[in-house]
Amino acid sequence: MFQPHADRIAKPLLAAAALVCAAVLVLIIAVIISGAWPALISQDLVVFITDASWYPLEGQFGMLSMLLASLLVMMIAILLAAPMGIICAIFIAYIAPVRVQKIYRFAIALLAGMPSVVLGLWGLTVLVPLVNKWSPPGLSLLLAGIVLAVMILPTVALTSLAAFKSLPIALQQAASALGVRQHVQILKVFIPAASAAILSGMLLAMARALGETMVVLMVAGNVVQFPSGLMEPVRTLTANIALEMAYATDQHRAALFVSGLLLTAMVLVMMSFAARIKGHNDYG
Amino acid sequence: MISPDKGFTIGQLTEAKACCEPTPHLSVQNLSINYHQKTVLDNVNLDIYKGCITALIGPSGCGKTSFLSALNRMLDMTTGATVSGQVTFNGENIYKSDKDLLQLRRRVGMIFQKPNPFPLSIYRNLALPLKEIGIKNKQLIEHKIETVLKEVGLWEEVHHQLDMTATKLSGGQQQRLCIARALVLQPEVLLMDEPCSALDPISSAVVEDLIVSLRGRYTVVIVTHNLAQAKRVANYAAFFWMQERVGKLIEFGRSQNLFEQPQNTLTAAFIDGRKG
Amino acid sequence: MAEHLFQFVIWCVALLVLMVLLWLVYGLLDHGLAKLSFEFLLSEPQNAGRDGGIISILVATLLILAVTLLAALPLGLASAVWLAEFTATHHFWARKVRLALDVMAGVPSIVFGLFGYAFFGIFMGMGFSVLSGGLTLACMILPVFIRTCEIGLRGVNNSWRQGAAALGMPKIKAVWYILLPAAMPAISAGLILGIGRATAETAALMFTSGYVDRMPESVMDSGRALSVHIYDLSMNVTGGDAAAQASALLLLMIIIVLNMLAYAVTDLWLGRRLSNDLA
Amino acid sequence: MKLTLSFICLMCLSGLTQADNRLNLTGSSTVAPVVMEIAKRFESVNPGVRVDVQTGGSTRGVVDSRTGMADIGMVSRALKTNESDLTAHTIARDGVSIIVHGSNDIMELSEAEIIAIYIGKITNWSEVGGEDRRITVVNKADGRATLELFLAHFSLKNSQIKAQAVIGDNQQGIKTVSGNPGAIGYVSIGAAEYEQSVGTSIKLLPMNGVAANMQTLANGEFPISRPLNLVTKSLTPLSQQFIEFAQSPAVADLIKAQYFVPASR
Repeated sequence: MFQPHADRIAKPLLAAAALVCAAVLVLIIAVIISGAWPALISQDLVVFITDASWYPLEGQFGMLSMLLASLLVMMIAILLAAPMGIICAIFIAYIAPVRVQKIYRFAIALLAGMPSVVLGLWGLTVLVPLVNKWSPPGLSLLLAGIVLAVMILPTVALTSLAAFKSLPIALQQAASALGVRQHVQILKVFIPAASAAILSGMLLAMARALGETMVVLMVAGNVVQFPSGLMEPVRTLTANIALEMAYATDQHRAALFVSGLLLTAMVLVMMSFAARIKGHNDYG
Repeated sequence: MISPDKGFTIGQLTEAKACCEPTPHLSVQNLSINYHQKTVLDNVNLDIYKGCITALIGPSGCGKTSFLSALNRMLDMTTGATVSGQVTFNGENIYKSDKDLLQLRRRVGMIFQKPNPFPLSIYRNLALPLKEIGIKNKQLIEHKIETVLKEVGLWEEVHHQLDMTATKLSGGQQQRLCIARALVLQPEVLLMDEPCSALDPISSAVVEDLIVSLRGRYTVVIVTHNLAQAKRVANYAAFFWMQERVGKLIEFGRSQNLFEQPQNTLTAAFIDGRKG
Repeated sequence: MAEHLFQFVIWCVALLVLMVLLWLVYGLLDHGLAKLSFEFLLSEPQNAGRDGGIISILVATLLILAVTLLAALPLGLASAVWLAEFTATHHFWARKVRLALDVMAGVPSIVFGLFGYAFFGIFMGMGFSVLSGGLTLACMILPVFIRTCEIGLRGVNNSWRQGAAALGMPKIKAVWYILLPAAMPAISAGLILGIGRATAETAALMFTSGYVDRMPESVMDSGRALSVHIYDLSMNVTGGDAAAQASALLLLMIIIVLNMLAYAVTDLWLGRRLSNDLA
Repeated sequence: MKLTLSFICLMCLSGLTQADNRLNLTGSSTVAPVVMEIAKRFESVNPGVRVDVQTGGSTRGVVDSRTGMADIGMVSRALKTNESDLTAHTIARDGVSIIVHGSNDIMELSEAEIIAIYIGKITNWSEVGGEDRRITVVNKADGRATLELFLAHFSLKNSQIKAQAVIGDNQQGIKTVSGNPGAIGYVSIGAAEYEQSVGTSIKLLPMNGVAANMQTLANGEFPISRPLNLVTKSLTPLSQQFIEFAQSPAVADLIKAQYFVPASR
């Protein structure tokens, strides 16, 4: 088909940029696999699932509990962050007075830039002692989820805000013209209209929560176990890597790379799954 | 105002002397349009005459707008739409594979139902297309902008605030700006998709007068639901209708004839308001 | 009634989030403000960072960020434009790219660190350097930046696309002059998230830009980022807490300045062409 | 984009001009801060020399010194049997002490009690004479040198330990214990002693009657300690010079300032 000259030059360049970005993932996976290789060839792969627990130096490589912990922490975080993040976006987009809007958006940006070390330290030195008073040890699944929620909230809020802002002005005019009250407009018109973009933002936030290391490392307690309650300490796959990578050798190190691989695979499955739920298949 | 019955001289299109001596400018042969296998418009044959205003009328969903956007291949932007047949413009089929779409669309401009000025200043709205065709001279640009703004009757209203954002204009002003934006490229044909339907009656009348004033200087194809308007402005009219869920061209002719002595019973029924 | 309840809930949540932020900031002010001074800002770190200041670390951080933005901004915008404007949603490669990006968003930062170390550091021969750290961070912030920009572009009023096409403008020109400016809120959101993530990142930088707290002389020198400094001081250096909190406070200030800068620059670049009621 | 590329190329080229009198050290995050300070002093007495210190863990130190990525590796433990291709040069010692929360009225725990607590036989402080409070056992992550030291001293296996919290770095351990009145953990003596002196709510317990402090560690009385090593595969004159400098009394003050005990020569 015909394409204008400028586009004929631009299109392959743009496509190349996109493919370069995607190629980074391939490289990352290659790096992880090459790190995991010693474990992948010497171990029966099922041991990573079937072993009861994780004592790599004693030949036990069970990761199932950590996998579950990663998922649970992420679920708690997104369950808290999604509604609050969307509400923050609604606040900025429709509710707050103009001056407050700017300041509030700024506050969210500030939260987005809060180093995870600082968040983790806040959790460890402020929140954990608080929780510890009524449910020792305080380091727990729930707390990790809560601190993570604070961390990913800006992602949800800013992507949702962007989605609201890019809705056609006509939509707002139309809704107002119908004399619909504001909260009905927002709940029944704007949120549905922006839902695809909000969902994408939530997926990004979930991915971020799953990949976060420092916060969980400090507040989740890092005990390898199947949690029996929200107040139990757990270890996630990311914390596992961060805790042990520095000192691990040989098979231990390779097993840690396997947990990285598992994590990446999990995100992949999650994203494909989410695409199905979203209905219009974004990446098939 | 010039009455459609009187002959009149042509401005830019010097070859055609008057509207009453029709020369085909766009020639449509066996044009069919499908969306995802489903035919929406079937086998249309029609000539659009140079310097004249041709109105496309008919009920909603009978393929008028699709037909209109097939004439400058804007339909290409709609996913799933396929076109068969030919549209000849200046002796060349616009559907041949190596057709330069940019050139085509610069020659065949389009005005949309909802005014769509870019969210830029009035000046930049008009300067941007000019810069695209390689006009860099600031004075020339300013001259051309002044000319088209006068042509659409906006100059008096906006000349002191050209750097104002165009989206702050009223609906009618926005639509006239869009027409000016199309005219600034000096096209031969203007396609208009219900240009007045999103406007209030007063703005609508102003835009209608503007359209009438274009007659003779540009070839205009206008989709309208307003039969009175079609009658007022058009030299020629084409009536589309749905038959077995497929859009068809039922009747085409001088608008006076079509409105006063329709040949087809469907046309007659539609014009009388008995159908549609 | 429902209207009031709705407003009430929203104000409450908004205040709650603000309070959490203030709580965090208060903690930093409480512990770090005493240490923060011009002298702290302008002198080199001593005694593993407990004493002295952080000037060299500040410079390294800004250099890393500059590399990150220089790489991520053009690459990210180009990819977003390709995804949003030049491919159909169901385009095979576009789908793969999108999937890859979303998966990349979930890759733990420590894995990015290992990747950067192996690829930029060893394979590309950049060693421990500001460059290698900046590029690693660029890879890391690309997913969220691209996807946010793509969402923004897709949200842009389709009638402008049509208007531009009807004037015979090439797509890329329409993107440049009209669609990108119109997508500005999303792009700035992506930028803010990206800057936030980049300045806050620790694990990925430990392995790439490194630990050396000397003043970097070029982007090929190793340089310690502020976040790495904070991590080291608070987790590894006994008695480093005060300096860590002061550094964290400073990091927040840098983020404030960077955000204002981002607003200002985008305003200069795009905002002039953009109507006020859109921004 | 072109701009970025050319910028990158330019920077790559400028990086190729590296001097010969440059030392690269990588490895243990425990050793890195102290070596960094030593390196700065080394640079100041040997103008023109540059010493770059990178962290990333003891394993990195071993791997990088093997592959030549680093001239010298930093390892916060004794070398293992399968690492005999490397030579260790001890520059300092670090002790590991049991710590509890500052409000805990326990003054001493026997080795048997410590073992019972760590394997989950004792779960309440009242069982060892303290107040009625659940014990929070803080353990270190697998592979960490302090964990290995601890396990070896008490002849335990990591899988026997029933922990309520697992931590990585020293400071995380101290912060975890100081925030939890029922906690017990083990951390580097120097760090713990310092934190106690600035009012952090922790308490160091004596081991076998030997008080846990820098003095008992320095004179060799304290039972649990580990060496902080610089490891090399082969010695260049410059790295030899650096190692000798790091072991000399000229840097003893730097080592003490990081709360470690200089290696006696």
